[in-house]
Amino acid sequence: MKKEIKYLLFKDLIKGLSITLKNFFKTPVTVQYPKEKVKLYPSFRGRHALVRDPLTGDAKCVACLKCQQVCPSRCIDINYTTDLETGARKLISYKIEALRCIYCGYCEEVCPVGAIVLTEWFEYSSRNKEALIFDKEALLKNWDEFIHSYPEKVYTNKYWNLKGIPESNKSALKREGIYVKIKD
Amino acid sequence: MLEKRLSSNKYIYYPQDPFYSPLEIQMGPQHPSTHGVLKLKLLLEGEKIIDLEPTIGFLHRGIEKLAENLNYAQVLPLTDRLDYISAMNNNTGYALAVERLLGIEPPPRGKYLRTLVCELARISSHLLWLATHALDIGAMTVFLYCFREREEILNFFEKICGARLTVSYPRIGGVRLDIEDQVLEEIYNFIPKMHEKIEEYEGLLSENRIWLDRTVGVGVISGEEALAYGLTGPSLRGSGIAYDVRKHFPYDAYSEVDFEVPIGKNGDTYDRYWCRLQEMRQSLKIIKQCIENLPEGPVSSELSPDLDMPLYKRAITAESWGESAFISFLTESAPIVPKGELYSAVEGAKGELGFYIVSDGSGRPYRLHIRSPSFIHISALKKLSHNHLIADLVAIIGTLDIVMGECDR
Amino acid sequence: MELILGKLDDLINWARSGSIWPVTFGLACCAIEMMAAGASRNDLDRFGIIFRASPRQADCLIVAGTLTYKMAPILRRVYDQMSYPRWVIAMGSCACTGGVFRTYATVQGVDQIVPVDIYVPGCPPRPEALIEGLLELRKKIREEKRNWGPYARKEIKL
Amino acid sequence: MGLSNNSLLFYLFITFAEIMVVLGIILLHAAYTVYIERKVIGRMQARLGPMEVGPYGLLQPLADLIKLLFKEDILPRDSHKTLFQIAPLVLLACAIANLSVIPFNPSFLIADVNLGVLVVLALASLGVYGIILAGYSSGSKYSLLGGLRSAAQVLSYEIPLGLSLAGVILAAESFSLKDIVEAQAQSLLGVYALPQFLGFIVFLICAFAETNRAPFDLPEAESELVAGYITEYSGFRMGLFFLAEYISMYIMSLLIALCYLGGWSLPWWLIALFPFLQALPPTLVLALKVYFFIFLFIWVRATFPRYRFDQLMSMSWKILLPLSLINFMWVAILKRGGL
Repeated sequence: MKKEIKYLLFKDLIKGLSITLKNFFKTPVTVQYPKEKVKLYPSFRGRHALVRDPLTGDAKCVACLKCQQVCPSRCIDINYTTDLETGARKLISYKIEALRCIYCGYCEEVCPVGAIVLTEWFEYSSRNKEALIFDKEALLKNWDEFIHSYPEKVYTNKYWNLKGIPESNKSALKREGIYVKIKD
Repeated sequence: MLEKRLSSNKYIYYPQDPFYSPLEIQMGPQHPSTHGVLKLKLLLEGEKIIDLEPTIGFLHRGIEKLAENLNYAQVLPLTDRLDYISAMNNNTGYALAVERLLGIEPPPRGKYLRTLVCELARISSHLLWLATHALDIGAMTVFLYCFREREEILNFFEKICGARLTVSYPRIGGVRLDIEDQVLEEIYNFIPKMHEKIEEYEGLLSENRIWLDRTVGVGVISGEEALAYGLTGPSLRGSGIAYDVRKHFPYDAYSEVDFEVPIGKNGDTYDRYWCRLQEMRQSLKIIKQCIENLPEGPVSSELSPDLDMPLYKRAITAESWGESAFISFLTESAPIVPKGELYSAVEGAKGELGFYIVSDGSGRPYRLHIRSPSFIHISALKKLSHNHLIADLVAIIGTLDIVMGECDR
Repeated sequence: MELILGKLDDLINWARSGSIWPVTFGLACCAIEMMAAGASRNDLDRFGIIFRASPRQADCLIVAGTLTYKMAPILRRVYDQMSYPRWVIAMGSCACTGGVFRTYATVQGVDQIVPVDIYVPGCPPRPEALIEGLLELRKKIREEKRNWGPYARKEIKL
Repeated sequence: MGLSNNSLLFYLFITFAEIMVVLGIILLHAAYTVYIERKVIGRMQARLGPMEVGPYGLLQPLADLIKLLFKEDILPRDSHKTLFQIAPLVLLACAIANLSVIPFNPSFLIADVNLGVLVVLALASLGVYGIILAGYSSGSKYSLLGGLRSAAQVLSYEIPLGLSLAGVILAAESFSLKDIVEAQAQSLLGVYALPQFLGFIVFLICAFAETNRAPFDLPEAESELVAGYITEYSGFRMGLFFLAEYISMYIMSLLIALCYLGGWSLPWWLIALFPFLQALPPTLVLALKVYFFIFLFIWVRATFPRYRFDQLMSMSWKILLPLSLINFMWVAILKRGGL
């Protein structure tokens, strides 16, 4: 009987209407994106960059090809030469097809020296496809652009130094932790 | 008036009237309410559906085939793209299958974290389901309210692992990286807030007469039939059968947390809706327990394979470095993964999500098959929507919670 | 005359860029982020962007997700059904190049099927990234000249 | 504004001017109702609504209008070309013609027809032709289903709508909307909504159904029929459909305000409570009542799910029709009792 009375008094409908009206007077949750910048959390997997070594001014990459090997979408292309005497490798070209990348962060994770990074930068839509195939210069430029507005003195990435992973699973350099000093 | 006649393996209705012809409508693949790219061929009499034939495969991307060419660790990001709404569950399901194949066990903290993020993903999936289901039935505000809360969950994911949808967070042998205490605290504070929001959705829908009219008694399927069709997850539990992989075959930390499995009675759209809402509450309960009882320690097993796991174990010594490395790789290949086959299932947000792996001993799966709940749920569509109206069909598609990425794979 | 036409150009481009109505063409993961972009937190409605279900009424086609060969004719048909002027945004890696899915079933880039104006990278792109892409499209529309009435360029560039 | 001069030309000129004023005002209102709707629904959904086009998105309707005007007008190959082009005009013409018999204040009325209510009802049911034609001529199955739904819906809801209005007519003893308002002002409670509460509710529900608004927006149910009868329309013809929908929203709101809430007059008890209300100009009083109902239309759209087609029909025939008859009898009893 109580149910019928409620039904006849439109109680259910009034309840719904009151909820929407209550929200009408609340502050909207909208972030007005181009005006208000969204706060990205550290290690958001965005645009690619090659870390510029502050000592040499060139990319930190040692051409170990690990990133090329683990990339599930095979979007990294590396060319290198080997110094026959020392066995050291020298990077010739480093190309990332950003439009093929799936932003899994595997390249960051396997890089033994912390040379590649997915920066917290997502605003890079383009009118032509070619502009989104990053070569080495473009990647280094991406790094400069990213680090230019980076507030802190030392940059590090969550994926370079995985937290909570057993020590035995990390390479020697990674156990110490990889950082890039940007400013003094 | 209607007589059934068997013609070309299909039931077609031929009434006596010579001028009668049922209206045939191709609904989809580009249609606002088919949840992606499902195509339905409808035979209508007025607005009543007398025959329905789903066509799938519009999102067949060849994930299973692709997986055969990638090593076990590299397949993990692909599983994100199966059921892209609850990627955590897919990742966990796949990781669990490989763990069982390799015989490794994640550390307790890894297990708890996986449970935690899986339940968060389940809530986000159910929120998206509620959003689209309500939008299909016409309540567009619920859509935006659900997305409002979903956005917060996605923010947690972003804080945890740096991506919103395609997370790739769980990994074989645990999770990829540890969670920060601050984020845990935020999630903990989010729980009571989310409870309030669920009340709000219920206020808008549960008692609303229009919602009741639209959902009660629509798309009824009995428990036995649901089992026979192979429905799992909330779609089965709505019919009153309490089958839940988390309870029956506990994995990760589910055996250590306390939760209930809500079941419906009538097996109609409303019961499935109710079940999912209750499940969100249960998920919140699990999350709370996970955060309270989170053990310390590493998050990933020491035995978990590297991302660049090789195809075969290579006997490379310092002397053989150079040209001979390839020779040793070809000749001295030893299996690094046990040979054999394995089926392992988790309770995904949509139902039982199974991974069937055939291993030939190499670092790549010889064959990977995914038992996706959406694919199986689509088969019940014809049964559920028989003799219903188009408007009901929309509600029924919504209630089955179909994701085409998972269905077509 | 040229001045008047120029002013008219500006007015029409302003109107067009201020009310871009995309057709709901969600294919896969990116569709979810597209929905999220239309939802409360990012609210595409701020820019006058509302999703239309019918391609006839839409100005912009956001290809959100993986395009398979089975779906490709439908994409083309939806594009053909749209009324002129129309623009295409390829959202996400899969739509732009095929992404990780280098398989027998996937179209390696929707630009093989329809002309694409803006490529939005990401897998899937954040809702903000999609908004950025739409703003880029807005810029592109504002740069157009004589794209209306008898001057309209109807040829399809492919 | 009666006939002060017998000259036909002068009469025509005055009427034309009146039509232009009313049309201008209503078109402006319709355009900005779209904006207000987006804003209000936005706020109810915890978002902002149009913000970027003009300050606070104020130029949004203008941008939409210009864009639609310069958009390609597609004639689908399978469509019946003439009917396809005529349909939106039929709908719009019927909607606008309604305005001619609606009084906006005691002295402003384009055509003082003594059967005003009947004209409104007749034109409202004629408007459905536009929808049927659109659905039929598009050559699309979704459009056809939308057109059929709309025809059935509008025709069924016409009956309870008319019957609930019959109560008002009985109480006011006139078919003229102006007389109804005046009779209402002198009645016991000042508004008919209170003694004829049942009729008021029935009329309100029917108004939602007649204008194809949520929760009865079945003809254009986006999740079922893509866009219903306007699926195949593009460019400014679609704009005309939108315009017609919003104008008919205004007409229904005006009707409710005039027939049930006392139009431009305020009930005596409200004036007794708040004497300053007497200073309000009559047109403003009417406008405020209309705006309230427009807000209600938007509010309901933001809140409720959509009815199913058969439920919609059974509601009309099984619930609303008997209720409107009961209301009619109740009014007859009241009238007999001298109230």
